[in-house]
Amino acid sequence: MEIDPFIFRLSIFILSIFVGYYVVWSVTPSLHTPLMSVTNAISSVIIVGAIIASLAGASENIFETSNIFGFLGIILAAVNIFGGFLVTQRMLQMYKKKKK
Amino acid sequence: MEIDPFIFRLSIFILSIFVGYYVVWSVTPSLHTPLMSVTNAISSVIIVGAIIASLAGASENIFETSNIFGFLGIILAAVNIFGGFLVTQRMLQMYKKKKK
Amino acid sequence: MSANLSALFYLISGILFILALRGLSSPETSRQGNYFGIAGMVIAIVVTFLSVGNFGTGFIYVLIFLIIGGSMGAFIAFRIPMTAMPELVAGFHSLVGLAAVFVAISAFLKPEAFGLGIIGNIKLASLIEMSLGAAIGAVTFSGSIIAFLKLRGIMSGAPITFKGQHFINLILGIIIIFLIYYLCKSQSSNIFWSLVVISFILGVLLIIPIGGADMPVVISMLNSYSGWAAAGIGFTLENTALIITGALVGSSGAILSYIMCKGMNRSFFNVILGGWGATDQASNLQSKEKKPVKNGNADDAAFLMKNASSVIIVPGYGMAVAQAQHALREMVDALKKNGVKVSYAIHPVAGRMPGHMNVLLAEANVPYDEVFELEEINNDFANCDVAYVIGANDVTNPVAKSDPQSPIYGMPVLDVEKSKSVLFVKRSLSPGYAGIDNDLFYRDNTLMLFADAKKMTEEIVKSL
Amino acid sequence: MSANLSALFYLISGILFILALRGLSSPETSRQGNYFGIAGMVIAIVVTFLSVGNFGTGFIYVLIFLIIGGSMGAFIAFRIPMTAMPELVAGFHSLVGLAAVFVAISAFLKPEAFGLGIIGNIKLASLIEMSLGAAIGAVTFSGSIIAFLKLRGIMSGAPITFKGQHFINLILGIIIIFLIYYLCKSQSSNIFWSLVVISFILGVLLIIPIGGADMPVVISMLNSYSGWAAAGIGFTLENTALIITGALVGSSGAILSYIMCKGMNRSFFNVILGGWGATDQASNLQSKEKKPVKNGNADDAAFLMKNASSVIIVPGYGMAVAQAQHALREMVDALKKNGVKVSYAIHPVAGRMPGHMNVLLAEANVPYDEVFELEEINNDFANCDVAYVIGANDVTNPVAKSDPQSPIYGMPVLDVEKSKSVLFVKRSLSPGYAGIDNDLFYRDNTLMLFADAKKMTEEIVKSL
Ligand SMILES: NC(=O)c1ccc[n+]([C@@H]2O[C@H](COP(=O)([O-])OP(=O)(O)OC[C@H]3O[C@@H](n4cnc5c(N)ncnc54)[C@H](OP(=O)(O)O)[C@@H]3O)[C@@H](O)[C@H]2O)c1
Ligand SMILES: NC(=O)c1ccc[n+]([C@@H]2O[C@H](COP(=O)([O-])OP(=O)(O)OC[C@H]3O[C@@H](n4cnc5c(N)ncnc54)[C@H](OP(=O)(O)O)[C@@H]3O)[C@@H](O)[C@H]2O)c1
Repeated sequence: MEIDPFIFRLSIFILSIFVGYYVVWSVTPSLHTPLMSVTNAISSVIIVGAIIASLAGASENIFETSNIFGFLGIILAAVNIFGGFLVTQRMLQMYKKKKK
Repeated sequence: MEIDPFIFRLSIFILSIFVGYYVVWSVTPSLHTPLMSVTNAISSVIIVGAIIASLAGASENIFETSNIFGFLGIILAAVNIFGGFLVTQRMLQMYKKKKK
Repeated sequence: MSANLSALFYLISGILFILALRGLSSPETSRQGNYFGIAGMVIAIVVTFLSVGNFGTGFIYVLIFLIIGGSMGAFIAFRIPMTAMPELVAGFHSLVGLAAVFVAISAFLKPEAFGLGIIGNIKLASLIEMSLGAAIGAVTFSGSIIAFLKLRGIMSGAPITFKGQHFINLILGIIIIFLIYYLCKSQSSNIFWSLVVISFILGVLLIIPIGGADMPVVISMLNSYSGWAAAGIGFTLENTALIITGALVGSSGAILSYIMCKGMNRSFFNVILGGWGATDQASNLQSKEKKPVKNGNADDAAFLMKNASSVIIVPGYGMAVAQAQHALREMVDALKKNGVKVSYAIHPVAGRMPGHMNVLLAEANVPYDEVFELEEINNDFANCDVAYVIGANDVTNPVAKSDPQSPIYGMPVLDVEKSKSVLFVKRSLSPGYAGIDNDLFYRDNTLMLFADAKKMTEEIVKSL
Repeated sequence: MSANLSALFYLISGILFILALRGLSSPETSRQGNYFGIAGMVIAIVVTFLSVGNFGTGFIYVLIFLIIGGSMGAFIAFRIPMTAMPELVAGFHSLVGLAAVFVAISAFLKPEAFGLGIIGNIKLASLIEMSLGAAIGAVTFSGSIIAFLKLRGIMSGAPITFKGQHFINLILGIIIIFLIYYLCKSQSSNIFWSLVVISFILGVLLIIPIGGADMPVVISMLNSYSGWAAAGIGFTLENTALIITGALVGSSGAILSYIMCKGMNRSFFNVILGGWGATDQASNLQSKEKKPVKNGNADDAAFLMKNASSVIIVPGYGMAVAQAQHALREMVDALKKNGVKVSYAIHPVAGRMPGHMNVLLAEANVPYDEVFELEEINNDFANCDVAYVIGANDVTNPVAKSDPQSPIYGMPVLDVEKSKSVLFVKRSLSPGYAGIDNDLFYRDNTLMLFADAKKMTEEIVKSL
């Protein structure tokens, strides 16, 4: 009766596509630029993989090729994470309502 | 590293709530009555449980208490499934566009 | 059938259900949506047969019962008049609820068939899920039965209230939680049965204080419950299709109740705690009953509308009661032949269930592109010659805009009073569902047509 | 940290990302949404640390690199001018793509760290997922780099086309599929590296034939790709947060490209196959260049607007180029002081990326409730005295409504010509992005103000 976790992940993936479809269509057009920058930031959650890669193996040889690729991945993803969220924040801060 | 399937089911459940939220809000108000009848019909997918219950055990003693509850469940769910989908179909058939 | 393959098919079936609801976003795609739903259900059933893989005598019985239930359902579906949809939905809900209870009972009695452990040693998580499923299912069942009886008129629609009612419900709720707790500890079947029985009782007590006209909100709420019950059972049976469906149905019911409450400008708790509308209507009535109204007949109405350039029809609950939709359609056809522009304005809570008026008009072959929602058409009343209000009342009441004291204050209403003249078809001056008098009856540009909605409309057709 | 607990936290982080996008449904909730996104990211990172549980030297290095990258990101975020957003997004995409490639490479080099098997014997499913992730990531990387260079003006924006281009791309695509197939059979690292290299080349070749102004569609498409790459890696790493995010980002990019193509009335393939707009514009220009236009100066414009009762501002790409948004805001303030009603009309594809104009106006402190979308405001032009078109061109071109031969036929446009008079601020009669002449320049109720958008607006402010 054991179900392969892949099936579950597939379900999660498909349902997320539905959610993504609806959630993006409900974004107001005036915020489409922040939408682009924030999706950029969140897609850098790939940093998770980079962290695992860079911490793999014993502590002595942390500069094996695979770890180095991990470290590079971390730098790239970190640029994106900080850059993406901060620039989004900067933009959103500018959207103001009329003072009454 | 094995993850309990419950976590996956929980993920599926939560994502489905998001999907449900969006999908129902996008239903046009003029179809709210068919919405009620069709959700009724699909919630009868609980018949799956009733079928398992009624087929449980060896073939000789299929009228144990638990099987009987299964059979009753099948009847109830079947009324709903056929009734729900057919009445929805009947209603939807009536929604017509102006003939040009 | 391997567990993986069937899990995949259950996923597909869940997705087909999503697509079924998605289809309802427009009438054009709705029929296709319904076929998706049917396909999803067929897949779920067939896959279950294949994965149980027991094609002995039991299988024959299953088929027989399926056909019995199915024919009953089909019979009801073909016979039911469109005006009885609220009852029908309530009745169907009760069946889903009871089916959930039955499945939970079987799972408790024969856990090994579901892979949940053995009797007396059921997995904790499964036990919690199945007892929640059973309790919610039982509440849904008995509550829906009461709703059905009230809507069908078998039981009086009046709220049944007594002192300490809410307190008793609270106590029962707490007892249910305790029973679930002890059930998990002891796995005793006595506790399980008590849980089911008390949940049945709670369902009854929860619904009796709610007035008949509030039933649509209750039905939706119960619909939502039945969804969560299904999801609970879905966790027990480890079935993706059930989990997805449960979440869909749960949200759908919750959102529809929200839309209704919003449309009536009442809070959900106000509805659920019941006994509404029975309080201050008397005083309201007395003070105004004496004012003069302009009284008209079918010929007056026909004359007015024939000479109008545009007419907006505002149907309400009375149209459903009188089954006047077909006559109305004839009237509109006659007007259109005279070159009058006619459209329909539907308030979100006109009638007694969401979309009620739309279904009835669709039944009478009114094309859905002549039927408009409140926001779409409300500005057009100002440029319209005649508003023909047929069996509607509350949804036109301007007190919702002007009097902060009124219970319906803040509810969006149709601005019929802005049109040049207003025709009200109803049998008397008595108020509608909300029990408050309607100022419009006494205005100068209003003509009251006291009669049954269907008769009056038919007479107008004759005079046209 | 147990696998279950971390799976739960990754789920929470995925849900926070959903809420982050959901927040963008209105400006009020958007800031909160961004905090949800940040929270989701923090959770994902912390949970990863805890579940790897290796707090040795490596951990220090990770922190250091995180801080290095983070400060670079923060520096860019604070420094970048709002007008450079398109390039910024392209640049950031390239980084995500490259990061995905790096993760895939590490996973290939040390599969045991990710629980995917051992070198030379990686699980088949993981191998497929990681090679797809690497290939898509590589295409995203090199494609985004080209997009960045074109937008930044480092590389010419002109489409680079040569014969057989699409054929070569097709061949490369087929080679990639073959390499993945052989990789799965042989697990050879040479094949893996070839896969990565060829994907880099494909990315470059795919984007060079596309004109600079089409880059926004390309960026969105690459955004979508980077989402799918992330989801692929998510399957490899068995990480829910990555799978959810990948699907969100994938849909977001796809929908934005769709919206842009729709707003330009072009098919997606038309954009991707490239080389557009360079064909028939010459003939168009010749035939009309001779017609007379009315030429005005800042004083004329100030006079017209001061005496108007309502003015609608239509900003376009030229406003962004000239950085005229602050001057514009001053002009509007001055007009408002004179009692003129002013609103802004934004076409869905005004400027060079979705929402471009909105961000610039927000930067200049224009309240977002004075800014309207096409459908909301298009009917108001008929009742408006002056339309002030600043650096916009294509989005006002009535040829989209009248001439089925025109490449932009069918694209929705702002009906500026319906207002009493139209002011066009641009430097010349040259066409806009679509390369077609605009009939409006030659109409009687149009006054051309030939100047840089910022200078002209500042002069108008002075005359007011
Ligand atoms: N749609 C929903 O989902 C929903 C749910 C819950 C509650 N509600 C409530 O229901 C109400 C709906 O408003 P409404 O304007 O449609 O209805 P209403 O305000 O309840 O008024 C219906 C009117 O129809 C008249 N009527 C009844 N039978 C008739 C007949 N045979 N011929 C002619 N007239 C007849 C009645 O007056 P006479 O007795 O004088 O004929 C009554 O005033 C709202 O208050 C709403 O809040 C709606
Ligand atoms: N927003 C998006 O997402 C997106 C994406 C892809 C493509 N597009 C395309 O971009 C176009 C956008 O339309 P649009 O009306 O905003 O722009 P446009 O049609 O490209 O016209 C911009 C005009 O601004 C003028 N201009 C340039 N620099 C200026 C300056 N410094 N001062 C004053 N005027 C200046 C130019 O005329 P002069 O040279 O005479 O000054 C030009 O005619 C559409 O065709 C759309 O399809 C948009």
